[in-house]
This record gives sequence, C-alpha cells and structure tokens, in this order.
Amino acid sequence: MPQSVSSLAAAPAGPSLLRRLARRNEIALLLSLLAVIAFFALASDTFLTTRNLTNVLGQAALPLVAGIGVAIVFISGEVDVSIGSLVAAIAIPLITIMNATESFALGVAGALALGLAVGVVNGYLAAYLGINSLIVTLGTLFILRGGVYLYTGQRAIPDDVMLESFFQLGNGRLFGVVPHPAVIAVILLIAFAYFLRHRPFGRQLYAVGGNPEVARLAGYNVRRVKFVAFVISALLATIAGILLASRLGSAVHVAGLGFEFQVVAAVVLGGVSLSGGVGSLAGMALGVLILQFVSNGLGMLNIATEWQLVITGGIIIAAVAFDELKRRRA
Amino acid sequence: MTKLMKTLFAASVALGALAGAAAAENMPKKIGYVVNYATHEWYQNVIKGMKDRAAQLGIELEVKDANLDVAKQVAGAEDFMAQGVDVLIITPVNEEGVVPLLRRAKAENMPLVLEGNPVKGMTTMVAICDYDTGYHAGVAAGQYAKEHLGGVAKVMNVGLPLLSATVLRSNGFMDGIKTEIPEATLVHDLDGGGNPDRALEVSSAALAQNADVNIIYGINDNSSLGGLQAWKAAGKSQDGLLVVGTGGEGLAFINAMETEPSYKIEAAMFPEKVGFTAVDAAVKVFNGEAVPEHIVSPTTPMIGADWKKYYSVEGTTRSINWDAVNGVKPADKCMKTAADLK
Amino acid sequence: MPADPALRPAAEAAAAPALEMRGIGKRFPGVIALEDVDLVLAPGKVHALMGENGAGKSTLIKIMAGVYGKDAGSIRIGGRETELRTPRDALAQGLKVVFQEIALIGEFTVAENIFLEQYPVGRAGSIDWKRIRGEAAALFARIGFDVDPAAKTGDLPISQQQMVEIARALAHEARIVVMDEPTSSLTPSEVALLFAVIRRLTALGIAVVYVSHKLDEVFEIADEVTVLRDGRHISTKPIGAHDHDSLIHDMIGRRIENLFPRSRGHHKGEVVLSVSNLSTDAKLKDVAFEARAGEVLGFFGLMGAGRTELAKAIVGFDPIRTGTIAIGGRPLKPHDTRTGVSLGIGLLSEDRKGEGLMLELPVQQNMSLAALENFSRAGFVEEGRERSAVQSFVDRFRVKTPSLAQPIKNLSGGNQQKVLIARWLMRGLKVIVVDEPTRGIDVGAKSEIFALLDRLAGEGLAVVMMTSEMPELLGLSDRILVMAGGRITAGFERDAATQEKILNAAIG
Amino acid sequence: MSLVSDRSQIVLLGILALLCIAISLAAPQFYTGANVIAILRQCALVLIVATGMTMLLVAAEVDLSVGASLAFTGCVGMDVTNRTGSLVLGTLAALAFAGGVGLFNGLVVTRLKVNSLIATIATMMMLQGGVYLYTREAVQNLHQIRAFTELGAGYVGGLPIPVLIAALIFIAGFVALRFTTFGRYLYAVGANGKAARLSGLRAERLKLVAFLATGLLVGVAGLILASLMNAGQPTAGRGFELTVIAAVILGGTSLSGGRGTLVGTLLGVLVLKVIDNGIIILRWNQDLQMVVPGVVIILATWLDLVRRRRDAR
Repeated sequence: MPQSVSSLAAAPAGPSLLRRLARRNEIALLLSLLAVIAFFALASDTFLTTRNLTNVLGQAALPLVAGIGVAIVFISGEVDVSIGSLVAAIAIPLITIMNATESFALGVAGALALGLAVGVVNGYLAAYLGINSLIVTLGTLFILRGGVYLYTGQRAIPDDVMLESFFQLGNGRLFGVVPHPAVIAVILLIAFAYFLRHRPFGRQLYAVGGNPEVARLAGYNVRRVKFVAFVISALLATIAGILLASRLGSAVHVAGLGFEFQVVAAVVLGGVSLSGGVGSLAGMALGVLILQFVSNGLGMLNIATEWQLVITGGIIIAAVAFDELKRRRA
Repeated sequence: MTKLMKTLFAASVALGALAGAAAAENMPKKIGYVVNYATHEWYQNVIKGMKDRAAQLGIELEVKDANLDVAKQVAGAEDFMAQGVDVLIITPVNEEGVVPLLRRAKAENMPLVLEGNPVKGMTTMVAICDYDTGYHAGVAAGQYAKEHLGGVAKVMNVGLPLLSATVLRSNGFMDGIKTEIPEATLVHDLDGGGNPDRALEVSSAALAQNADVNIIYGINDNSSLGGLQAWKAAGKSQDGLLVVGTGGEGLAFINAMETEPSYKIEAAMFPEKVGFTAVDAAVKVFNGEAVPEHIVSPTTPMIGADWKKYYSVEGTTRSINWDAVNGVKPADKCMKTAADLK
Repeated sequence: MPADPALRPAAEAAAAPALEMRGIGKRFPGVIALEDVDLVLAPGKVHALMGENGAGKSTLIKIMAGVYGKDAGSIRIGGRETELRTPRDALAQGLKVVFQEIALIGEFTVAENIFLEQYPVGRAGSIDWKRIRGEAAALFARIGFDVDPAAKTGDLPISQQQMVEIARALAHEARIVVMDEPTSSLTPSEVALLFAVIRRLTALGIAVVYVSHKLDEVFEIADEVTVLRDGRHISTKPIGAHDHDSLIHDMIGRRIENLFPRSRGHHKGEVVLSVSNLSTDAKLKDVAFEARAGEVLGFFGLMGAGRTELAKAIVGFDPIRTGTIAIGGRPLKPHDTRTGVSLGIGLLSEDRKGEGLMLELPVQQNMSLAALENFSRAGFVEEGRERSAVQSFVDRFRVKTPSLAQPIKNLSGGNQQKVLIARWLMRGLKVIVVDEPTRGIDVGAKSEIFALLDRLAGEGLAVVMMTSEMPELLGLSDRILVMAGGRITAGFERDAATQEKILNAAIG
Repeated sequence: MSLVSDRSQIVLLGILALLCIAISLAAPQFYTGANVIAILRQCALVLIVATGMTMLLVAAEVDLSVGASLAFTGCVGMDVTNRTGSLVLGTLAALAFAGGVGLFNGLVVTRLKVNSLIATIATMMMLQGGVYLYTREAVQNLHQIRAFTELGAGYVGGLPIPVLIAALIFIAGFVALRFTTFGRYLYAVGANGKAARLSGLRAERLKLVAFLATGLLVGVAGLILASLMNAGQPTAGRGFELTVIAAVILGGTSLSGGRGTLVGTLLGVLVLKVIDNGIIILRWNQDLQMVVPGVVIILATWLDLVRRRRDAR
C-alpha cells in the first residue's frame, strides 16, 4: 500500500505574499479607478454625490453581469461577442410572455430558455464542433440581431401589463439608495468569484484556458468545460438583458447595439487575457467601473461624445500596453 | 438670491429676447437634453436651435448624447437628475424604451419634454408631423410629375423601417403623390439604413432588379442622395428623374439642389426650429402651464430654389432665416401618427 | 553506477502483475501504430520501455493514460480486466502517466498543480486550499524536493517543473507510474534525486514504467526492459540480459558501430565568432569566447547555467546589456537576427515547435525560409530553383516525407530536425549554434544528426553546440566550455576533458 | 504548394455557383448587365480592403478600424481637394491619412505589443470620435472635378472604374502574397513568429507593412466611396470592418495566422455580396441580410474544418 500523504499537514505561509500582492494587476486597476474618481471629484461638483455614485453603479451593473460571463469564456480560452444581440433577443420572450400571462416569473423563464438555447448553440458549435469561437459568436451576433428585426418588424414591443415587480427590478433602489441592478451584480460577482476560486469546476475553467492539453491529461472534459462556459455567458447576458428590459420597460430591437464591444473592452482592460487562463472577476469589475466612471465623469464635465470616444480608445490602448510592458519587465 | 430677484433677473433677460418669447415667466436655470444621436446633422441643428433659444432666455443648456444606445440614454437621464437640472428634454432612441424613465421622472417631479416621438405617460412632445411632411412632399412631387414627367410616378422609396417616424414619412409620401396621380406605384421599398453607403448599395441592387423608376424618395438626405448616387453610378441620365429628399439638415441637400438636375424637392423639417420650440415648451412645463400633448414644429416642401428663403449659406456654414421659418405655420394636429401604424 | 541494492525489494512475491496488457493493437488512418503488443508490469519493479521514435512507445503510453482508446487487446490491472477510456479512468485505476512535455498549468501554484486531477474538497464541495498547501508541502518534504508550494509554476525552471510532475504522481497514490523521458531536462543531481524517488516508489510496491532514450539511465535504474519497433513487440528481458549493443540492436534492428561517427580530421580555421564581455539583464555575466571555423565547440552546463540564453543572445534574438559579438570580424547588431543571419550566424533552437517549425506549412516552406532570398530575383521567388534545392537536401539528408508539400507537423521529430538543419545549410552560415540538437529524437536519428553536425564542421563551419548530454558533449566536441550561473567557468580541449572535470566546473 | 489551390475554395465556388443559379432562376434580373455591374461595384470596395485584411490575417493580426477609417479618409480627401482645388493633393492627403492610421495601428501592435483586436477596436473608437471633431457634417463636393466623380462612377471599356481598381489591387496583392518573398515571409510570420525571427526575418516590420498596406487600401476605398457618395460622409462605413473580415474568413483564411489565400477572399467577397444583392432582387425581407451571412460564415468555417480534419487523416 502506498503511504498516504494526507497524514502530514502543515500549511507553510507563502514567503512572498506582499510581493505577489504588489504584482497583482488588480492593485494597479484599483489605483487607476481611485485616480479616475479623484480626478472627476475635483473637476466636477456634481460628480461626488451619493446619488451620482450609486447611479453609476446601477449603470455599470449591466456590463458587470454580462462581463462575468464574457470573462469566464475568455478564461476558458474562447471568445463570446454574441451578447450584444442576445440582450435584445431575450427581451422578446420576456415581454411577450409577461404581456400574455401577466406573470413575471414565466417571462423570466422564457428569457432564460432562449438564453440557454443560444448558449447551447454557441457552445456546441465552438466547443464540440471546434469552429473558431470568434466566428461562431460573430455569426450568432448577426443572426440574433437579424432575427430580432425580423420577428419584431423593427418595432419595440411595449410592456403592456407593467408589473410593479418588473419595474422595480431595474429601476428600484434597495433602501432607497442602491439600485437593484447593482445589488444583483454584486451578488453575482461574489457568487462567481467564489465559484471560480473555490469550486473544482472553476479551476477547470482556468486549466482548460491555460493549457487545454494539460487539462485533458488531468482528466478534464475540455469540450464540456468550454461548452458550459458559453452557456454561463449566455445566461448571464440574459440576466443583463432582463435588467435592461426593465430599465427600458419594453423589448427594444436596437437594445445592446455595440454592447459586446463595450464589455470586451472592459474585460480586457480588467486584465482578463484573450488567450485564456488568466484574469479575475475583480479585475474585470474594476475594468468595467473605470470605463463607466470615465463615461459618467466626462458627461458631467459636458465633454462631447466624440471626445469621449477618443479618450476611451486612448485609455484602452494605454492600459493594455502598460500591462504588456509590465509583464515583459517582470 | 431671493425668489423675487430671480424673477426680476429672468424677466430682464426675457425682455431682451425675441418677440413671441415666453415673457416674464420663471426661467429654469438649467435644462438637460438627452439626445439620441448628437453627431447626426439633424440633431446638431436641433441642438443649435436649442442653444440659440436658451441663450436668448438666459438658460444653461447641457447635452448628453446616447449615441444610439438605449442603455446609455437611460444613464444620461439618470445623470441629469443626479446633477439636478430643472427640466429634461429627451429625444428617445426608441420611444418604448423610455417609458420607465418617464415614470421615474414623474416620481421625482422632474418636468420633462419629449422631442420627436410620443411616449406613453408623457406630458408633452415637440415634434414635426412626419406623415404630413411626407404627404406634402408627395403632393408636390405629384404636381411636378404631372408637369414634367408626363404624369407617370414610379417610386423607389429609400426607407428606414427601423423607426416609426421614417415609416410615416414614406407612407405619407405615397399617399400624397396619389392625390395627384392615383396610379402612382411603389416599385421598390428599401431599407437603406438611413446612412449613405448602405442606401447607395441597396439602391444599386434595386435599380438593377427593376430600373423602371422615375422618382426616388429618401426618408432623409443621406437616403435620397444615396439613391441618386446609385442612379448615377448605374450610368443613367437624370432626364426624366425626380429626387425628393427629406430633412434639409445640412449642406448636402443644398449642394445637390444646386448641382443635380433631378434633385428638385426637399421636405424641409427645420431642425433648428424644433430645438427652439422644445426650449419654449420646457419653460412652459417648468412653470406648470398647460401645454398641448403634441406641439407641432412646422415643415414644408421646398421646391427648386425655395431653400434660399429659409437658409443662407456662407462658405461651409449655413444659417437659418428665423423670420421666414417662424412664418411657416405648423399644423394643429398631425394627419397620422405612430399610433396609426399599429 | 550500480543501484543501491538496499533499496531494491528483497524478495519478489509472486503477486499478480500490476498491469497486464495483451495483444494491444491501435491503428490510425493509413498507419498501424501498434500491433499485438504485450506489456506486463510486476509490482515494485522498474520496467524500461524502449524503442525509436515511431516505434509505438508514445501510443502505448497514451493508451495507458486513457488518452487513446485501443483497437484490440485486453488490459488487466491488478488482475482485473478493465477499460481505460478517458484519463480519468486511468487515474481511478491508480495509473498515472508523467508525460515528457510538462503537463502543468503555468498560471497555477505548484500546490494546486499537484492536485489538479482531484481537488480535495471540504464542506459543501468547496476546494480545501489549506489541505492542498499542507499536503503539497508535506509531500515535497518527504521526497526531499525543495520548492515553495505557493510559487507560481510558470516561474519555476523546467527541471523543477518536471520534479513537480513526478511529485504529482505520488500525491495520487498511484500503483503504476509511467514516466516518459523524465530526465530530458534534469540536472545530474536532480536525476539522482529522481532515481532515489523511483526506488522509494518501488519499495512501496509501485510498478514504474520508465521510458528513455538514455541507455546509461536504463541500465542504472531498470529491472526489465521491453523493446518496441515499428509498432511491434520485439523483446522483453531482464536488464541483466542486455548490454549496450544488444539493446540498441533490438531497438533499431541493426548495430550502430559508433554513435558518434567523428571524422578525426577537423581542420581548424580562423576565428569566425568572437564574443567578449557579454552580459544580459537576465542571466549572462561577462561571457567571452571564440569559435573557429571547422570546430565543434561544445557548451555544457546544468539547467539554468545560461546555455540557451547565451545561444539566443549571440544570434541576436535576445537583447544584451553589454558586450560585443563579431562574426568573421564584423560586429553583430545586438537584438537583430537579420544582421546576424546576413553575417552568417544562425540558431537551431531547443524548442522545435515553439521556435523552429511552422507546423501547418509544408516541408518546402519550412526548409527554404532562411534562404528564400537566394532563390529570389527582384523580390520574386523562383519556385523551380527553390524546389530543386529543397529536393536535393531532402535526398541528401534522407528526410522521410511523402512530398515537399506535406505539412511538417506530420513528420517525425528526427525528420523535422533535419529540415531545420537544412534550413540553415541552404542559407550558408559561418557559425551554426545548435541548442540541445537531439532533444526528443530517437537513437537512430540521433546518430544521423551527429554525423550531419560533424560533417558541417568538416566543411568549415563553426558549430557551437549547447548540450546537457554528457555523451553528446564528449563524443562530438573539439573543445568544451562549461557554464555555471551565467558565466564560463572552465574550458577544455577535447582530449583533456573528463566527465569529472566538466561536472566539477558545471557545479561551479 | 497549396497556397493557391486550396480545396476549400472548391466548396466556396460551389456555393457561389449554386447561389447564382438559384437566384437567377427565381429572378432573371439577377443576370442583367446592370445588376452584375452593381454587384461588382459593391464587391470592389470590400475586395480592395479585404486584400489588405487577408495579408494581416495571414500574418496573424487583424484590423477592426477599417470601417471608421474609411469614413474619415473620405472626409479628408474631399476636404483637401476642396481647399486646394487639386485632386492629386486630395488623393495624397487621403492616402497619407489612411496610411497613417494603418501605421499607427501597426506601431501600437508591434511596439506596444497590444493585441491587435483590442488595439484596433480602440482605434476605431478614436476615429469615430475624431471624424466628428474634424467635420460636423458631410464634406460636400465643392470642387466638381470631373476625374473625381469618374473615380467612383466612371467606366473604362464597359467596366466600372472601381472594379478595375479593385482588380489591379487584387492582382498586385495576389502576386505579392503568392510569388514574392514578402508574401512568403508573411505566412512564416503568421505561422510561427519566433521561428521567422530566428531565420532573420523582421517579423515586426513585416506586420507593420501589412498594417500600412491595409491602411493605404482603406484610403483607396475611402476615395472611391467619397466619389460614389459625391461627399465625404462621416457616418459611412459602419459595420464595414465586419463585412470585410467576414469575407476574408469565409474565404478560408485562418484567424490564427499562416493560412489563407486571396483567391479565397475574392470568392468570399463574391458570395457575401451576391447574397446581399439576391435578397433585394428576390424582394425578401432585408433583415435577412444580417441572418444569412451569419449562417453562411459559420457553415463555411465548419465545412472547412471538417474537410481539413479529413485531410489530416
């Protein structure tokens, strides 16, 4: 009988905890976020108010929720850009079912069913058939948007029953302060951060993205792990879509146009690598918040859209280049 | 500043304003305008009109651009409410998508004016009548066709099904033209995306499929110009062709009317006037005055060199002739609205 | 070196075989990879599995690991018939394969990698991180392996990563451990550590399959040896029944009279490469040496001594901090491979896949890459000339490929290496730097590569060879430089060099 | 040598033939000279830029900023021609601008080592904002130079000038990619950048050249578009980058570099544009113009994958 190794246990403290902490990408991001907030707080007198800060959290909730899914797909070594059309598509069953049944729960179930179906299709095509996931999800991005236009005849579908619960979901505030979407986003962030760090499946996602061959040898079902990542991403985009639909009070066919770029940019800014296996939800969340606060702050300063675009583009290049330089020096 | 002084101050500013301005009312200090697409020429001119009017009245006007993103529009309105503006003006990216926003504004007693499209639960809206605009242009096109095109009207509509406003324009145009030429036909009904390159592309394909067209209608200037360029690119002569544009928001249509023999009718929608009217409406709503649900901003077809009445061009800047534009009488009520589409 | 008999199990109980594979067959489209192969492992024994590349070793190992399914035959583990359909099946049966290529996630900590296959979970299915760290530390302590379990795996040198791999097998309480070329990047002291670990395993009754090309190691550690050739079982004998020659004979079906067919008549020419005062940020400290036309200059060093770093610096691939490199008297612009190549220095990288091959592209494109300018006029490639040049090299080097249009990924390691050497010969170099030129290449092809390098030196090239293989170093070099800690610590003429002297210098 | 005759192109050729036959049967107008010319003209713009994009993808990079750059370039070209009254100066300015954008992208990717997908999304944003800083509205044709109009709408020997330009660029690109050392090096850099560098290739510079070439080709396309529109349109080019990339990928070029041909790209462009045109000719709902290409790209990529897997055995 081989000797059991579990009899010996003594947890050694990592000797270089501080050094490892300093190397963490998240610290740099947090400092950047604080710098952004400090800058706008000085430049605008309406920026640093509870009302505005909580507003931004509520606005950031959508990219945060969808960003969790996109980050998970990135971590597994794939890409998902279909979410922009998906947030618009799932609102159709959501609103139509609510209009027909006056049931919030049934509407949500319908939305989740569509989201699940899209995730399954993306996952099957990319993970099981092995088609490049950028192509697959670019394809579903087109197909879903076209499908939404075809189905709705390019008209928004209004929410005719106006359920209070549905309205409150996206528009209400917890204790009158924190917007509900922000609360939901934080809960999901914590849950998925736990999932990625402390559940074996979460680690499998990293392993599969970091080195699929190794993951396969370790007995992981690489395809299944990636498949699940796509499903998770689609379901989270569905939740983001439900929140958006509540804020819009309808299924709007043009909702989410360009949302995928916004989320992908934030996720990459947050240090989640396009090549898989690297990144954290904390980084992703900081990336989303930085871009959201910049957008809000520039708006507060009355900066025109064109400058906002130029500045945001510049930030993305600078941040990713900085990250790369840091990595090369390390 | 006491309330009295505020009133006095506002009054003194208003005194210096144009005749017809809301005189001696309480002026809002700050108006926030969430525009759906600020980089578009149409809205640039709306904003220009708003800024002119707000400056006259001594009001601060701030603009946030949704840049065609419904989520960003809601965020922009939220930000304005957090900033504490006195009145909100909104041009919805999508009219259904701002219903909850209106509800929240109402809950916070935030006066709100819509521009463009009606929304469930609104107080008032400033808008042109899209159907009427198309209709009157259609009537003018019909008359032109009787005189110059032998009474034949085969129309290619370079449309945009995405928006109810643009659908109404197309419908109005066809209805209008039929009052003059009952046998007018719609040969092609296209989605030109409202942008010039897409309009050019789909028009090229459509003209190749069936070139038996003698009138090109565009729901905006990009669409009509895209259609015309497709015609030219197909190597066709402009003899016997009529191009009708809508909007009249920039220099493009003026350039076309000056240089293209077929570009004869432009349905002017005076975006500056829309902005002007919206600010006036905002002041009224701020003061709790009764306002009609739909405040109509005038439109009119401009035929041939008519545009010179309303606009003057110097170099690359265009300026509006307020006297002439303020003289165009708006309809009291639209012939058809988005509600009629359903 | 004889094994320490104390660590060998004293008596061999007539227990059931730990693993019994009978009549194993595996075919891929168009190829029979294995046919009727038997392998029987006794508990507590080290069983060497040998054969040239393409003999079927990797296929057999992958069947054991559950990576490939078998087409024919039966597998019994501990006497029970079983099927190994997935890697998980194999692990569940107590069969752990340590592959040659590092199978660790670089971004994870060492401790986490140890438990990659089976995370210990606590309440509610959460990973028990404390236990992972504790058990990893305990495991390392037990096998005398000094590494921080909390270190990021990717930051460790390859040799330590390999040790982590082996430690991982222990953590799984495996009854059968398969090691595929485990020493290919280990230093001698690490090899000794590994062997101690293997002996400890066998003492516990674990069966070990040891796959290696290194005959010396096999003779040192193995109890039995099975030889495969062309997908067939050739022989299984106790190690004592073999000598070097008989083992090689079994492997390649003929005798290689001399693995190092050195033509003794190298004529040393003038200095073509001179390096002075070379330092880099990362590793190298004040390195200076010269290489002459017509000589093989061997660099030896333990893992981390700086051989690869030196190779990459002198061809202009990596930036340097100080120093000069001159080829034929003309200075090389640092960190610029283009001037390097045009001055006549090129590198055959140790990392064939990562830095040598364009896997998806045909043999022709791979071979002519560096010499394309020779076949071009005004920027246009003259394909006829290119093709005939490539064809002549393919013939001369006996590269086994169905056609020049074959994607190079379909060739064996030895043939790939020949193509890469030809890439440089086509270009025409003064100095060729070869880094671990025979890594992952089987015995038969090895001797061909050696003969090639020797011939190059004979033709007047300076061959600078970086190697960690002592026989290769001694067999091929005219002159030997030893590195340690980024410096050159000793130099020997070939006749003055002995294994002991070199090792002493390498330990620094 | 499989650089030209990739068998995936036979599949594409089949799809194209099938589409053409099916559409012509349903709507005979499809085969009229006018429609063929309309399709070719639409293909021309895409093909010009796709030629550069194919080079980029072969070198394992991508440029998403081409749509935004297309619009900006048209404005610059028109504006400078207006100001100077010289078509030559306008053309040079447009090419310099678009080439500059390409160079900027190339430098960000090769020097700052930013992933090109991200870098060019950022450039796209900056150009979309920048064009409105440059001009608030469409830049009108104030110079009325005839040659400028001819560029987009003129004919030579019965063929539209943009089609001729595209054909010349395609042939030049084809020759460069297929027969020159430059082309072969691009494949090498895309297939294995480190191996290419070790072989004495300047991998970064080659990529830079591919970015620059793509930029310049966007300049050419931007001028043609401005001529066709008779104005520099800041709103033009939305989604153009996706059409171009879709066509290149449809043509069998790999996103991971080292594999692809311009013949495939040509077929990809034709298939996409025939679908686009066919939907209008057949008077189908134009919303299908988004759905069908989405399906076709996934399908074609999958077929290619299946075929390559079969070949590998």
